[in-house]
Amino acid sequence: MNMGIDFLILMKQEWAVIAILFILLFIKVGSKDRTNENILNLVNVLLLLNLIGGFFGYKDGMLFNEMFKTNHLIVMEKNILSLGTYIIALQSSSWLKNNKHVLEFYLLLLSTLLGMFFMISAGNLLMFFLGLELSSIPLAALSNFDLEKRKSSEAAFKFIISSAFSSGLLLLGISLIYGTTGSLNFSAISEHLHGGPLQIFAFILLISGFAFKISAVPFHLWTADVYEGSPVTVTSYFSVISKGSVLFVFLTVLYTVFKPYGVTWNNILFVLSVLTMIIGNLFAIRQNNLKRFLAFSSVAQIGFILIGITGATQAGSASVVYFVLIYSFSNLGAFGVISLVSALTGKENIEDYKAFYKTNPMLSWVLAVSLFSLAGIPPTAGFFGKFFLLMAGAGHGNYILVTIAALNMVVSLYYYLNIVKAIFMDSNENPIKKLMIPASPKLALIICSTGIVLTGVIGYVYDYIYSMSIGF
Amino acid sequence: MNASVIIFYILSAFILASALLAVVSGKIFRSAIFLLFTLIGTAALFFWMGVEFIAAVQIIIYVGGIVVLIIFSIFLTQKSGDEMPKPLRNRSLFSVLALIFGFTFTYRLIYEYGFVQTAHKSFNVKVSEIGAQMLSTKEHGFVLPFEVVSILLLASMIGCIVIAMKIKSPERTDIQ
Amino acid sequence: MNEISITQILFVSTALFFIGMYGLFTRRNMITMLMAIELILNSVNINFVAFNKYLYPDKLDGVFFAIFVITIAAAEAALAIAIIINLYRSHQSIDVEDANELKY
Amino acid sequence: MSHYSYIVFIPLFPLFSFLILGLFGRKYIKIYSGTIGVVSLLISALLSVYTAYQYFFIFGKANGVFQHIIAVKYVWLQFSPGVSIDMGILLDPISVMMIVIVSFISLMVHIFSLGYMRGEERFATYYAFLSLFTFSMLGLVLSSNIFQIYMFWELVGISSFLLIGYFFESPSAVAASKKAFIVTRFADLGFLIGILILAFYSRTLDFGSLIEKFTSVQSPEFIQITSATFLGVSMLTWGLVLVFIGGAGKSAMFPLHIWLPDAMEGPTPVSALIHAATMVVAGVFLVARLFPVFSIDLTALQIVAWVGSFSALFAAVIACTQTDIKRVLAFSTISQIGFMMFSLGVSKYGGENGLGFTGSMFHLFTHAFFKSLLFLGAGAVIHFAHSNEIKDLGGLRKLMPVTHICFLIACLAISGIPPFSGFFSKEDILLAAFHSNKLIYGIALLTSALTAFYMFRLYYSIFWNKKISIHETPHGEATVSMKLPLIILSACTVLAGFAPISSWVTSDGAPLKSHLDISFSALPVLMGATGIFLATYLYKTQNSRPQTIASVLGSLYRGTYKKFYIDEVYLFITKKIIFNGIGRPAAWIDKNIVDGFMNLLANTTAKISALIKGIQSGKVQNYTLYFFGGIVGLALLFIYVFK
Amino acid sequence: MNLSLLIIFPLVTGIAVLFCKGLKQVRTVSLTGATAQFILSLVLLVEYWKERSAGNRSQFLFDRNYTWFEPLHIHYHIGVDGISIAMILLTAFVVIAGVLVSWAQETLNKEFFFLLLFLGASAYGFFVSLDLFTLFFFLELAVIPKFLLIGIWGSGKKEYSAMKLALMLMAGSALVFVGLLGLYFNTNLNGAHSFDLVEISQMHIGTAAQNLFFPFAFVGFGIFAALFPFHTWVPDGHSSAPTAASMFLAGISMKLGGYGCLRVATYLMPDAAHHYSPVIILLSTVAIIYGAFATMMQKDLKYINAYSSISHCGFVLLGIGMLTQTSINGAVLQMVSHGLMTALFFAAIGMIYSRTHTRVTEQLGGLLKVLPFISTVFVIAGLCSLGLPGFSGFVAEVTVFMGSWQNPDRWYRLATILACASIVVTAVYILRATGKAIMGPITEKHFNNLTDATWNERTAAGVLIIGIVAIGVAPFWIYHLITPGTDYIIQHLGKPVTLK
Repeated sequence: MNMGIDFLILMKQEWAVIAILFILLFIKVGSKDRTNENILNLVNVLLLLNLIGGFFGYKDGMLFNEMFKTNHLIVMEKNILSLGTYIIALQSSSWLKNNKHVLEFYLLLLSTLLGMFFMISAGNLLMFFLGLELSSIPLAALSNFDLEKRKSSEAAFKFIISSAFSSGLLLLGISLIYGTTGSLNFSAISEHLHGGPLQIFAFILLISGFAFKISAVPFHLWTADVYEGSPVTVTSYFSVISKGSVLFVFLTVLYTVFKPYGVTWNNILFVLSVLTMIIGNLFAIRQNNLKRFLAFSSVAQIGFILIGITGATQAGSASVVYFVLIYSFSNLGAFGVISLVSALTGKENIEDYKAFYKTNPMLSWVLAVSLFSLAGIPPTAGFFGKFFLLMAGAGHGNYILVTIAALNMVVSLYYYLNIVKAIFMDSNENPIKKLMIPASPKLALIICSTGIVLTGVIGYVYDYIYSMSIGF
Repeated sequence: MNASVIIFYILSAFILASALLAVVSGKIFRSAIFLLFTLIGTAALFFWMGVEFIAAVQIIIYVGGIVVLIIFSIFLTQKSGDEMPKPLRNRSLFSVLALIFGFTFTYRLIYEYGFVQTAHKSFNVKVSEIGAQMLSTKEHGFVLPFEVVSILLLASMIGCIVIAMKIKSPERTDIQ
Repeated sequence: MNEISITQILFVSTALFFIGMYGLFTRRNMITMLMAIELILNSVNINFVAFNKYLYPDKLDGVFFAIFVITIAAAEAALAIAIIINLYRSHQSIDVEDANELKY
Repeated sequence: MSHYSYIVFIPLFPLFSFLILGLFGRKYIKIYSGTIGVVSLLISALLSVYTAYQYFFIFGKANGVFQHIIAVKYVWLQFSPGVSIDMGILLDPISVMMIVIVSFISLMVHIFSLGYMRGEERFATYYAFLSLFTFSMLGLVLSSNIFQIYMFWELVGISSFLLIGYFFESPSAVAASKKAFIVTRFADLGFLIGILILAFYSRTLDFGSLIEKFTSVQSPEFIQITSATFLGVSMLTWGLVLVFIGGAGKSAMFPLHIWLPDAMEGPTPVSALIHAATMVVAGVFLVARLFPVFSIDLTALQIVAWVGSFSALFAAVIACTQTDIKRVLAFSTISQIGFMMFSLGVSKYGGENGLGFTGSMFHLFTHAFFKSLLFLGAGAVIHFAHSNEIKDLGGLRKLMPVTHICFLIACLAISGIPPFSGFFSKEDILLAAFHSNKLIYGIALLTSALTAFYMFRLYYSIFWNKKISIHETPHGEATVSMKLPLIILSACTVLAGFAPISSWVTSDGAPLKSHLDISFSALPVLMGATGIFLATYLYKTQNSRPQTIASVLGSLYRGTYKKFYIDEVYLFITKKIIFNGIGRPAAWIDKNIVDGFMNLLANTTAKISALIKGIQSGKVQNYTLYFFGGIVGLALLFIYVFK
Repeated sequence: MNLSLLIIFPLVTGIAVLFCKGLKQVRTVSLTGATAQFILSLVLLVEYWKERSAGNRSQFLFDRNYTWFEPLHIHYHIGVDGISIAMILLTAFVVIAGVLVSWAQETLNKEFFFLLLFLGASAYGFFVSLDLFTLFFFLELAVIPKFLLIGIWGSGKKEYSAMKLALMLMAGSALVFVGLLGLYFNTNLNGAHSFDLVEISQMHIGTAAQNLFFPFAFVGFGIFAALFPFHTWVPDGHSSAPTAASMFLAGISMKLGGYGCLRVATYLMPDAAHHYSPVIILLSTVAIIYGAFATMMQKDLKYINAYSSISHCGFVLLGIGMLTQTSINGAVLQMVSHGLMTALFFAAIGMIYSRTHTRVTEQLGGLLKVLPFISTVFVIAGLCSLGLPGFSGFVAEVTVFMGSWQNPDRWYRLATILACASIVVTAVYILRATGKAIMGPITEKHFNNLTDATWNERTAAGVLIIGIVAIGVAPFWIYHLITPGTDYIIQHLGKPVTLK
């Protein structure tokens, strides 16, 4: 195996993140007189470079005896994650400006990003598991980052316990798969799948591990609590980057490794997606805290994404990746506004947003457009995303599922519109005052809004993603 | 029935019994001690299976690290003699039912699967080989996971420091 | 019978797994919950090693997996304890029933 | 476009007048609006007369038979190949006669209104509506297509509505206008369905080809429509009867007559024009227009005859007891239209047998004059005395000499006293009835006597009887513009009987000989004279005899006075059955059941949402339990159920 | 001509409005934009005539086809036939009238006009779409502006109504969505699938698939067109909406549904259309009769018009369900006619409401005396609604009746008769409302101080009345406009039912 230049190019994104990690580590260790402002700017620049770098030097290939593999789609997926991280970094500046642990925050954040990269590139269950753990254990620390808040520690505790439990079950599943197939390598596993009950059980355990991370019902229960308790930035990271990365892996694993189980996982996803949509929606209806609300809404979104996965075609995988991109823009748009408001006023409840439009029209529009995109309303990108997801599902003949999903979209519209109603229609004696938006969150919001408006309408984005998606 | 088999049964009984005691014992300190026993028992089981390295790692990390950590944290958060709060009855009931079911179900599947042993092949694990493979980039090399885990350890270290570091201001500014 | 079959070893590990799970489900003390998780991870390690030894002895996949699981367990435990201590500072309690501000 | 195309201007002038007055009248040209209306109508009337002259004397006849001439025809709305609504002008004896009547009476009314409506705030609107009505009515009579007639039919309905409701601030006028429109609309439903039936089988909407197809017994269309039956009755009968229902509604035949008496809430000249002379005879016109087809279908014709004769008698009886002069006239109108209707009903097609048809048309012609004269006279009286109740009137012959004479002439005409016009037309009708159906003839004779009685009752009550004190009105008896139409119409009433209608307007177009037969006419005249005598005895002077008779008749009198409670029956049906029985439940169901179901869906969702919130208990151990439960569930499902 | 202009014009104007300063500028820009699109639609009509009279027989004119999502064969394909042009004209009339009626909009005027124009753009987009994806895109595009218009500027229980409307319409489009997907995956274009309306119409979709997906598409679009029993958004939505939004809602939005039922459900799934025709007829007849009776009991003028819209839109679906060329012609005519008429009605009601601050018939009275112009407009709208000849309503309704009657089946006949009967009920409620509110004595003293319509209101009403009368007096032009379109539909439906 030629480990020379390939070694650098294939792992370019990982190298970039590691480099940033070390730069930050050196700063942490080395310099004393540093201001948060400078660090934040530096990080933003570094992340931007990381993002830009991701778009150069595409190459497919494998390293370390199939433990690390990469291709155009994976690079694209990593780029989406980098983009999301960059946006989150921009948004978090107003929250982190006065935080003592800025560097630690980014160290933790970027190590989870690195974990996700390895997870996405994993060609073997061990690497997958390690990537998953690397991407989740530091997240627990991150969700405890509002050190003075009780809710934050509670969230962190819930997350680490649930995640450890899920890791335990996942490990049981992996061990059984190892026991029944004799290998941890994806390519070898897929050759040894024979469909015995134990293997299916192991497979279900594995799926439950994924389902936990993407918070599919009934493995989602941690989601709302952790989202609510964590700092807004971390919540958005949870809901977009963490979920997105696991979805990418899930997609790859199902489409390539567990291809022989196509019928089984299709049915499993059917059940999960119906449950996820319905339960997610039912809970989202009655939320008052915006973060908690978005947690459930993101649960419901997962239900739709699962439908896209059931498509089991190139269009299916393309639609999922495409949707994650769109979902990143939309959710980060919403979180961007919420984190800004939360950082500046401490308000996080839907009621506080009544008559928000009167004082903050621009922010209101961004939030509204993001919500419309989440709800799948044209002309926002969310419409296209959902359309293609369900279209992929319908392509597989799952019309019942598609019908349920389509009707669930109506329910979901209800709660999104409820917020829009609060913003535009309700009156409020004590509205949120006019907010001055700092530059970097503003940039983030502009990126998100532009993404929401353009990603869908410009057909090229989808074509591009489709062209490198995996078939079935 | 040879000695090896007997040892296995004794070890199994020891592991399971101490594990059970660890999760039902009313006093937390005892729990911790039984956990220690379980971990040692598992280490012994690894010895029995001939993977000495794992056994050693088990002893060093679990017994020497995690259990000590746990005991320290018990000291930090609790008086040693305290009775722990009793489990909720409903939940215990459901848990027992679920777990008995889960266990029978899982074990039934395993049992029915009937793993075909290829035990006659030699299985010897030299520590040097493990070390070589751990740092090898070639076939059967585990350097990448090794590096990933090291980053994970670094990250969790940072996390621990940030979280557990003493907060200077005694006043908490909770919303609640 | 003269040999211990893998199924018997798996019996031990499975039992250990569910005992651990029982602890996780019922223990109200956060630290004991953590202990239960360690039991679970332990049982999985037994699985990996047993599979490796009895079924696929030509590669060391299972053994390595076990090593990494132990490492991760350590990292996880450390972080969990840090979080628990932090929680204890704010709640003055490590009863898991007290940590339920976030709900519904 | 043929050289008759100038005829389109006959209806178009009133239309222009309507548009101009409607768009600009209220603001800009209010004072000229009367003039504009009158002038446009004058042109129309002159054109009509010219057309009549041209038609009857120059080009109408071919081979001694008056032709149906399509003067103008445009496809207006195509339904399917061959089936279209055309805008056309059909000239035949009845339409030519009708345009003369309509434009002439309308002109009279326009002139009369100059005085009668002077000083009204919505003077221009009034003229606009009058013009609109005239346009629609002219369009109606000239229609060459059954759907065209339906359209104008609706338009005259709406102009009638607008004119009845002209005094929109009076609730009773509003109610009356609504009633008029809705009742006729209901009847039009029958008309519409009748059209649909006829059009379906004939594959045409054009009168000419429709009549041609349904009168030739061998035509496939005819065979089809007569062989298709519903409830044992042929579709032809259904179609014709439904069309007749439309006509009966407009012509206020029993039991659809209830709107007409109330319609008297409108300004009196309007009543003269619409509810006496023109619109109400549209039903008769419609049957006459389709008469060749009706004459094929005896069932339909019988229905026409019986409805007509019953209405004639029924209305005459009620008219004897009414105390509102306009209502008396309204019932008399119903009665007279009943005459025309049954006359058509007893007629046959062609030659001498078509006498009923001729008589009907003749009566339509004469009735237009004397009835509008009566109304305008009544209008003058009301204008003078500010009341239309008999009890407020009396002894006006000295104060209103011109009106008095004109009214008397009209009364004599309607009573069938020679040589006034009514005599001649009734003569034909009675003769036709006599030859066809003796019972109807009997009814007709009785009705004649009643007619004379109630007309003279009215006459005496207004002009003789008691003397009342009148507040001096500044304008005296009436303005010139009011008197002039009265005088012209009186002249017409006297002379109309001598018009050679029977040689012009016949069922098959071939002229008919005059039928004046002294021996036959003695009896009807006698009946009329009896009626007059009785009225003279009872009402010429103020006395208590009417009261006595009323109390002797008791409940019969009261019943008659209350118009046999038909209104109450309708009220019951509409209020109790339709509103409370259908409308209210429909609204209730919509609000509570259909909408309730939608709300229930929403509420149930919210309920379930609240119900399952316990899942999210905030306790991490429960979460892990659910987690495990999920795995077990999936495992069971996919290992044992869907293998 | 480039049909995209129809979408771009209002959109650009709408965005320009957002950058305006002050009500005056906002108005001027909006009116300019509305006029521009109005002129554009008239130009389109003229161009269409030119093309047709030059002998262009193709089904869709001015079509442009751009690839949008290559892998899924989704195109941005636009083109028009006579039916679409009729709908476009309707939209143009209503948009300009809506802008004029909202002249005095004070609060958040930029957003208001922006949303109005946006709604117009989406309606245009819907009507010119020849690709089902594009069509669906525009269909959903129109939902949220309605929600915002009602919720922000509405009256009464506006939030409830807005939410109900949005949810029900979304449910409709969800069903449409499933129907479209079903259609898509049952097409076969050299192994690929297609959303292209023209392409789908040229291939045969399996009957089983048609029967499965027709109800989705038809009911979905039907919800937009107030199909019984999914009409309940109509009364609340219309009555809570601000005037212009009511006009849009009833005038354009409900037509999206009717057009979709015709163009997508019926045209593309002809076998299923035949199969489900009795159900459609049953539901639409119920809607017609029941809507009419329910209207009779309403007290609020807007509710009256909203319920009557249910009844009137029943004619559209009835016409479609009868599947004869005449009835389909009638359905299209009814869409246009109802659009104009109901917009006029709402405009009149809005004018009354803005002056008297009540819409309850019992509290009104004698308005003809104090507000002659507005009252006349109201009466004209009412007369058009009750099908008076000379106004568009008559033309449309009789065409539907004639077409429906061509179906010789006894039950179809019964449905037709019941539908005919509704015109009597219509007369009852229209006249009751008119009698109460417009005629009769003045009920409140302060009514005497009311001022009649302003120039913008007059123009708005005038524009709509011109439309109504243009169809009512001379229906032949619109007949010639839409017939080539319905010819294709009938051809595709097979089994043409004409007079035997």
